[in-house]
Amino acid sequence: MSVLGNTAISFDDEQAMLLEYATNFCDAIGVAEIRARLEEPQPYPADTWQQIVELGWPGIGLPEDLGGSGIGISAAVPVIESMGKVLLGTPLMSSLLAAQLVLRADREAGESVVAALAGGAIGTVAALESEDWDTSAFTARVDANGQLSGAKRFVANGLAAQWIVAAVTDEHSKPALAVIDASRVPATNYRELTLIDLTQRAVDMSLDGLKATQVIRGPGVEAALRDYRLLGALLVAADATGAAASCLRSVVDYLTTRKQFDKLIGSYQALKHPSVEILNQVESSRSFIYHAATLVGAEALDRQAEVACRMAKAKATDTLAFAGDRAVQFHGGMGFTWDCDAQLYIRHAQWTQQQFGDAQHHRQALAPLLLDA
Amino acid sequence: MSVLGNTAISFDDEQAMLLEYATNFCDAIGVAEIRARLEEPQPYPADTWQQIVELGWPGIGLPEDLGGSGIGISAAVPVIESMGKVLLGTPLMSSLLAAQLVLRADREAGESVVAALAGGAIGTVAALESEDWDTSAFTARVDANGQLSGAKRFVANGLAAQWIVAAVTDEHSKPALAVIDASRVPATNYRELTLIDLTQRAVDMSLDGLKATQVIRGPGVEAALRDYRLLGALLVAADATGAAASCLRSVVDYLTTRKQFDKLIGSYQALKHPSVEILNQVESSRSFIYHAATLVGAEALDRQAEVACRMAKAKATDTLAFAGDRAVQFHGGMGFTWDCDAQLYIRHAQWTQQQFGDAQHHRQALAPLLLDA
Amino acid sequence: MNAIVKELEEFRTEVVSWLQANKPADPGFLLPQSFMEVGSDEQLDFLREWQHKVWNAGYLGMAWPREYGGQGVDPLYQSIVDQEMRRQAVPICFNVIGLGWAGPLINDIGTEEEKARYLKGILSAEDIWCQGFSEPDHGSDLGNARTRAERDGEDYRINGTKIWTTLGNYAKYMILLARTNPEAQRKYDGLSFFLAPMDVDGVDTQPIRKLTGEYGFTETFFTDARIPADCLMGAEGEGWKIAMKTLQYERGAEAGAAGGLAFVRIVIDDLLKELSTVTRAGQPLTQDPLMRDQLVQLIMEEKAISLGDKRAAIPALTNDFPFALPLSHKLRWTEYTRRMRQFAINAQGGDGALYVGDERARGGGFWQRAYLNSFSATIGGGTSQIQANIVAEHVLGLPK
Amino acid sequence: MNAIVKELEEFRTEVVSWLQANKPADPGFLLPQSFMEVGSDEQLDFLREWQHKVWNAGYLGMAWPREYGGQGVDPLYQSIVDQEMRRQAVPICFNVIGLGWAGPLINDIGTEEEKARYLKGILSAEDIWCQGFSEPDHGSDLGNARTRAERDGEDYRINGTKIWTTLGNYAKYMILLARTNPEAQRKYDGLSFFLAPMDVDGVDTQPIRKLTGEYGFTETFFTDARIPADCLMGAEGEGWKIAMKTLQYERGAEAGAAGGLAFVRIVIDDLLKELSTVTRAGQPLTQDPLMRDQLVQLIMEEKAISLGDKRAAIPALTNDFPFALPLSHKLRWTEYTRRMRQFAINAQGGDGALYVGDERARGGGFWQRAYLNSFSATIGGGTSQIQANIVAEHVLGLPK
Repeated sequence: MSVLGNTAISFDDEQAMLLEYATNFCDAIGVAEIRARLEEPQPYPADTWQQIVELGWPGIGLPEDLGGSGIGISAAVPVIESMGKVLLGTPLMSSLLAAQLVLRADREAGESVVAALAGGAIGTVAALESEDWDTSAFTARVDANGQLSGAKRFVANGLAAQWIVAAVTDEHSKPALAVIDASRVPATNYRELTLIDLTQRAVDMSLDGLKATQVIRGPGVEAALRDYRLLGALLVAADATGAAASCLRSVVDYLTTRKQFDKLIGSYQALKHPSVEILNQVESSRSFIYHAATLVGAEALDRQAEVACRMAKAKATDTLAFAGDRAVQFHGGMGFTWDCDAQLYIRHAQWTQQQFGDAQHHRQALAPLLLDA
Repeated sequence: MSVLGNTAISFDDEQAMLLEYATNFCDAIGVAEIRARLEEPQPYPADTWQQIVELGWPGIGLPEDLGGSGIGISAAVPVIESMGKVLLGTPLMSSLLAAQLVLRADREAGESVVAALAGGAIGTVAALESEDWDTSAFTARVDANGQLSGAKRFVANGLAAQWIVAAVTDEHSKPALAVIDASRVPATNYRELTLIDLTQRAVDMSLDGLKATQVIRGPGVEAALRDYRLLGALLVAADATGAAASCLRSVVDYLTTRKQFDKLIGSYQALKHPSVEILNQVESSRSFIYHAATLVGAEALDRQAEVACRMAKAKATDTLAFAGDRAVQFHGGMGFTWDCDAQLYIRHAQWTQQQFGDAQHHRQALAPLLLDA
Repeated sequence: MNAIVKELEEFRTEVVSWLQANKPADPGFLLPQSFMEVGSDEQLDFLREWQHKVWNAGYLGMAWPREYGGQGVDPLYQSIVDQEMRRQAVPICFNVIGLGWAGPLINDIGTEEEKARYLKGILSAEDIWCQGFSEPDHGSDLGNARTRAERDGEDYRINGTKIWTTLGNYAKYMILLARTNPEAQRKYDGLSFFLAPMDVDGVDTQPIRKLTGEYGFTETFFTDARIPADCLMGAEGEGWKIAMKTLQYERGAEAGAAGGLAFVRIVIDDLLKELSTVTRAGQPLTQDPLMRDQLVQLIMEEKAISLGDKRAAIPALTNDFPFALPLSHKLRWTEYTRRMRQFAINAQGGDGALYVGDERARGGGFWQRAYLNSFSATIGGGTSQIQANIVAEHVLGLPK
Repeated sequence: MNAIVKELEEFRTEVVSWLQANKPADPGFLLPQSFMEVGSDEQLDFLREWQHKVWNAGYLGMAWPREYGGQGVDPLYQSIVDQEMRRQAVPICFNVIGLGWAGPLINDIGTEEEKARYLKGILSAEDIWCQGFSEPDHGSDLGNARTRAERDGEDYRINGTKIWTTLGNYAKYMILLARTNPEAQRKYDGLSFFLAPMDVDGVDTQPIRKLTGEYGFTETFFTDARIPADCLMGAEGEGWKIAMKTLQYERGAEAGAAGGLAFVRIVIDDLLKELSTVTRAGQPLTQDPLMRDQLVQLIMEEKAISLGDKRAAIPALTNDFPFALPLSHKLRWTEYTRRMRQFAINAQGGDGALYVGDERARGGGFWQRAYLNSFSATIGGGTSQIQANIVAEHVLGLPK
């Protein structure tokens, strides 16, 4: 058996239609609309979330009997990739991941919150407690009465979320999920973050004094957290892949219109060949995300799926980091300005790198999977 | 104190004259003379060693009262760098290192062999026992009577050497140096190696049945072996730096004469910019080797000198590996032929990489020196 | 399972058995990993015998007509054979210019007489073919070929020099690109395409020694060499078009090639196997964290290329940058290969300094030779630098 | 120790004491690391006060004549001050175009009247200077500048647009490169050099927002702006020559510049300090083998540049590729800096997503802002791509 393992990619007509639809939906919004909202409380147009709800996208990966779409979570890949293309920072990703986490931890116990999320309530997961992605034991706690304590960091869409799923340690020192109704969280528990990427929103959050609406415990929690991290890595990879492709387009547009020393600058190999390198990396990222999408399903992610998700993340966010960096450079003086879209990509790159672990983090996790088998 | 530590480079007029002399001496031989001898038993012209002896170079770094030149071992750097430029694979490096090893281990005990080496007898060190550079405990043994057993690998100039200094473990399980008179070694103890780099010669060697002329023991041996490895790394770095500079010249010569699509190919940025990258790396390597030359002396090498030698090796052999690889590529079809000098550089690169540890080996040794201070 | 699928499965089983039963024993010398590496008579004799055996068993040129040495069956059968030959790691079918360039071309546009004259000898390995496209002064610039072919009665008179003629010293025929009209307005229109015999007066080959120290190419000199006028393929001036046409057969049996394993792919699994016995700092090399990270990166790179080959077949996932995957494939694979092999030498520690011929060289010096040989792919068929231009211009639409 | 050495030692001690006693307290907002990063009035006021204080203490323009605000001493004294300002990490002397470009030029080739009018204000920071070389459509192509200066009686009439005018909205004067003769045969010969006042009608500045979100440059529009004819430096047509001359002062006080710390160097020690508190996989980040290897590589790269600066002063060790070290310095340092800062963000883990303004951002978002700002150096003053061309052509002799 080759160390390359499973190399399947399948993509059926239904998925192709979804990709096409999502692409058109996002293109109709466009980067300019996002740029206009960078310094607004909400980084996407007012009616966008309602449209997404009407399209049923928050139900992706959720069972029909809970209001879900009935299609697999892999369908989130083309949707999130398309959103990445226009840097559309809606809460769809955090909502989908919150729902997956609860569903996988304990479907029965989580029914009501999953149904709410499937119906368009905004959700998020509060897992990290420091800058270190690797902390798997949580210092945040829940007691037998659902009373919470501790603090969480980097909670995506924390202010917009109606349901916050916090990963905590319970009174038996086991991991548990505390489902928090945001309507009962005092504003002072949140601290909105100033992010390098203005297309995103996040908070640090104190759990002190809060009470969980519901606490999900049991053997499924740990496995669900693992799947959550892997699916999170995959969806961020899809986002980064889309963004990197757009970033490349913006570079190509500039290189085919800007002249210097009387030549289109795109004719210089010093710009041309690195652009090809970006393309090749985008193509690799795209292969990885759709390969991972082929392997993830409703069941607990197996080893091949884990390898696929980690490779996708390891490749895609490095790709965007490289693309964003070169985009600024290749736009010359223009690239150094706020008004050039290159800044959006280079900033988004820093955000996506930091979500669910950077490339090195995932390669370190891949090493035993690939080399010690 | 900055982590950069000591950044001194000094180079006096005497050293400058030596460099100029060595450059002219080697240029007068030239790469073509070396190329003509690739498949001969001796890879350099017949009278070259005698000339080197007359110049007193085997005495570099050795005390005048033992027939040495009285100038420091750092003077070997410009000489070996100059030899590297024309890929002159004489036994000077292995002789100098053998003398340094013995001198540093126990000057008194080693007097006669050091004097012989200073006078032009060819020497070498037999240290490695496997492909692993890191083995510091030797399985080769010497008993109380000087009787040897075991085997050594990758002994540079093993067939040409008159004195072989073998690093062994003695009957008290301590490291010791066995000085072997090659005139008493049966030919069957040697196995000449087929090397990728035809400008060099080396053997694997059995010590079984041999008797040491002299065994040097004592506390100085371990420290001397450490200095030997560091000085070896530095001299190979000097060799690689010279070779990389010549390799770059050969690339530039081709790029300024060869036309493709009616343009000199040197005008294409795809070739131009990597050539600049080679240059920058050659310049870095050169700074490192002359910095290290500034810091090494007759005393045991201190921490700053160790850092300098390791950085020199870590940079210079990667530089030559990159330069050789690009030289083949940039010569196009011509580069793929035996008759193009690019093959000499790319092959020499593999040899220098493997001598005294590759870049990663040295960076791994640098990490605690730099980061855990 | 339907009948056709079942039949193909059975066929595959039969092929595997045959290959396992007939795979030649290690001859005691390193075998070429591609047809460009045949450097000695012993290698040639060995490979000729092997190809003949494969053909005799009915496993080569299966989709070619029976009357010309083929089996006349669906190319799918040949594809199965090709897959299994790779999987079973048997030697290559070395007559590649015949099997994959000249043969399919003759099958496509040749006359009945040409088919009868050439095809069977290609399959049986009796007639070795070579290619005469590149010239010494215009390596990457095929359209500028200067070798002249002048019509002279019943012959063409050929003058000029071709280079990188693989198997040039063994070949009976050459597919030759030569200039019949130096005055043509577009330089491409002055070129014509010939099936030229090598055993005529005025054709001399000079072996070229490669940087590996081995042979495998020749320079081919034409000095008033006369070849019969009916060696011309198509019409005068169609040389460029026909030369471009030959490139399409690269895609294998289903595109018309005779099939057969053309080269040994060296993959990351081979490297992992080699390194499993190397130690570094007293530990297995594969436990070193830095080595592990580099290996993971190489695995990812190779996997990305494999996945790309799969994705290339899914239109909905390739319309973003159309043709990016096929047009970049050579660049990516050959550059990956070069770096992987370079890494393989380094990772061996001291052993990396040994070479083919040393009894203790790992794999007989396999990786060292493979690294040096890797440049034939990053230089030949358009250097990597030119490949990058092609991708930039044809996929991204960047200006020339 | 001889008397001069002793005096310089004592002077250094005195400077250090003064700097330690007078180094301003943290103002509570991030200070600019270069004069190109002055984006707010509070930053400007702070820096103006600091420069004035330094000058008042006699530590700026020390080698300039006493009658124009200097001290008339050997430039060595200023070099000592500059070294110690860097070592003590005090704020920058921000009036860089005055101190390092316009001032030394006026000192060199200006009239007595010009010296009297301009020099003291440069040192005291009363008169801020800016530079008008680049234009929107010819970023890297200075010789193509289109801004027109037409002689009209006692004035020149200026029309055109300059871009990347650092401190343009605060500056009283601009060193301006404009075209007086559009018909000159060589485009360079049509350019002239002016010391232009900014407070005349027809000069408008438009702040440019940088990718960091901050300000620091303007675009400067000239619409029939009239400046007195005696603003011309040298003769008409000498503009290119004079502009090139200004570049030489970059080498510091000993080349004629007034001195002062022009920018804060961000070095590997700063990074190591920052990362000392980061954890990765529950361990200190600096214990991770992959991070360690990357840090060692960065340390080596920075050390190689430092060593190169030393070696550049040793003729016997630089005659191999003459000018390689000085001509490649900008390319190497700015590209190293960019990568080091990029690494610094990544190494922070989750914290790397924060930015200036977040109370928990490490160093107040220092590294994130520094990375984004690093492009001013890889783009400005000739992009890295153009720098590579310069090295290729001038050091290696490769063709244009």
